[in-house]
Amino acid sequence: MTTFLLIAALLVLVMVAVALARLLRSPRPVDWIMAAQLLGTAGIGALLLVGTATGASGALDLALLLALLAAFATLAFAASVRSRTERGRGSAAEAGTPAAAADTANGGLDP
Amino acid sequence: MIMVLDLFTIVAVSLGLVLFLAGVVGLLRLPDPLSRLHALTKADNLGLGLVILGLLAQVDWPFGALKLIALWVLVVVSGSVAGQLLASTQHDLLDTAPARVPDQSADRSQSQR
Amino acid sequence: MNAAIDLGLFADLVIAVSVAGLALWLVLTRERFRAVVGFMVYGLFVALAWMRLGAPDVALTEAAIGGGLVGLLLLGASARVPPEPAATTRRWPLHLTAALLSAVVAAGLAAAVLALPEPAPSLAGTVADALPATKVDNPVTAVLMAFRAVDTLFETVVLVLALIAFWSLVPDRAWRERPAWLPSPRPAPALVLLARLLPPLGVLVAVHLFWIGTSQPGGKFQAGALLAALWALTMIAGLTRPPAADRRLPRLLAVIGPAVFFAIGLAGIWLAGDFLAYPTGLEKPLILVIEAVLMISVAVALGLILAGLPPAAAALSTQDHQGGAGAPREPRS
Amino acid sequence: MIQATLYGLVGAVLVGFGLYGLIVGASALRKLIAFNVLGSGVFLTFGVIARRGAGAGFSGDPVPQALVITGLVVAFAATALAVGLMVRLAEVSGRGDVDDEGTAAAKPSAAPAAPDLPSSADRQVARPQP
Repeated sequence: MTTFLLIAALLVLVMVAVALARLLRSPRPVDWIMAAQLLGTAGIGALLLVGTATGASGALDLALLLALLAAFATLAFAASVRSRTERGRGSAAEAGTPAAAADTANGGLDP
Repeated sequence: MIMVLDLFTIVAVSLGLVLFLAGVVGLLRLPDPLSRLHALTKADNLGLGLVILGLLAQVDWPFGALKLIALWVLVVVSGSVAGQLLASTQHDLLDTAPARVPDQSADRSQSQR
Repeated sequence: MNAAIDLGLFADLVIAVSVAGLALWLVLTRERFRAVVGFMVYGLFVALAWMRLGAPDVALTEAAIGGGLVGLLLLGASARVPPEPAATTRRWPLHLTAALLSAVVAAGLAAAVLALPEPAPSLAGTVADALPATKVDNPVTAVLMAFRAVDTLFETVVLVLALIAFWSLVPDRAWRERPAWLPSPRPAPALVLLARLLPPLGVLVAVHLFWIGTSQPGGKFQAGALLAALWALTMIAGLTRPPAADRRLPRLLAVIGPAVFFAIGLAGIWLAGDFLAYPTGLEKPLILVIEAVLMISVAVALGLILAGLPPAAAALSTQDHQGGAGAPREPRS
Repeated sequence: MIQATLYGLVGAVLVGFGLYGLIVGASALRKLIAFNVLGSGVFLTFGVIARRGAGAGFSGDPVPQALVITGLVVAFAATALAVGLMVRLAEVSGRGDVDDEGTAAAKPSAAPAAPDLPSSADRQVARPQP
């Protein structure tokens, strides 16, 4: 059983690593934060699998914290992108997409 | 009994892994952010849900299992709202001026589409 | 069993390569905003590494501080400093020298790691022997609260000092204004829903982390950092407003932890014969009391730092549009 | 033990990357990120020492672990102070870095007129205001 759970954890980790490499190279900011979201979920999965396999204490608590922080990162990111575009400071280089720059030209998202 | 529980764990965790894999393949292959987000949320809710379901058979029953279930509820609730938030943020970013109706109810209807 | 160890090592290898790759990418990537978001991901990954190193207490702290708080601080700051020059002239001599220097330092450190003494020096045995006297089961909490309590006391003092130094950057004319570093967009429904949803769950997790801290991984720093993050979250969504630096209550809460800790430490001189010694029989209740007030102080101090500084350039850059850096932005009521 | 060595090497590599970024970073914010990477490398190396000291039923030597927890909080305090200084520098002088030559040329044109501010006066000597 231990072996199976460890293999599963390993697979999850490899998948996360591959997806992270792809997402973080994307030009779109929303992809970057998807990487954080994915790491939250899959990190929890890997943690629980390894924690159950090896009986490491604290795995579940760290998983709880990761779940909260992934959602937290998403919220902070979304708020940041929104307030950037609202303030019209989100230049293409900063906010990432040309569309964001175009959006700032008409004064923000929620008039 | 132990055998049955182990078998249950293996089946559920494997299914969860398949869903994770599908989510990751979706993340890698799908063309635009919104469909990638769609793939990601499947891995979020079902993939992790199945892994946790499988692990339920391996932890000590009253408290360990309750904690696992609480964790899954937390992930599902926060993950779905976070997905919604990301989608609406991305939608607003891509959206250009003509399609915009200037109030918040419009924002909501956009993100529910 | 042997296979299990090998598989664990494989997992370590994946984590190690990912952490190193992420670090390199953080340093090299061109876009600043991307590096800031990437830093959050990096912090979460380093937390996994700590977990594998058998240090769940550190993993929790790293996830909360490295992944959450530092990321948020940088996110707030990155909107407030001027954009980077698009393409600086690459100064190759400097880059080459820096790369060489860094390589030499890294190689030296690697050599030191490889040459660590074989029966590793350890205080684990000493801690295990003295642990029963503290009536605390988590060895890390015992070290923090009993064996090296002076460290912990002055660390919390350092945190308060950092807050004071941070606030001393506020110009006099902006002293009574509210901090405005956190991104505060107009509230979108999903944003507000998430910000209403997370705090109750988060507070539950924080209390849980605090409560089990005496017997299992967890404790005041982890719980306090999580609470601070949750507070910042409600400020971002506009559900609460960051307090101005001249408010009494936040200030009081920020110092109450170190003050109570210090008072109990002083009382130890009379009651138990030494500074920061706990009277027999009262060890665990006292440690719990100290942890509780420290958690509050850590949460408030970290939260106040996250809230940032008032828009100091209010008077300076009213005519200056680019200075969105400091333009006064009242959070919505 | 192989595991500990592996993470020790990662710690060394992180210190190297962090140091490089600290020197060549394009702005103060980037240098701060690099500094945090450097710090996490140092902490990780320390964690390896804790791991090697595992014994007496603990998965690691608790003393270095406790020190790392203390260190993480203090590192956050230092980062916060640095961020505060960085933002104030940007507010009074419109600059994103303390570097004299690198960012001066590409400085945003809308920087506030700073020479009359005493706090930034000493930094103005080496650099003509555009």
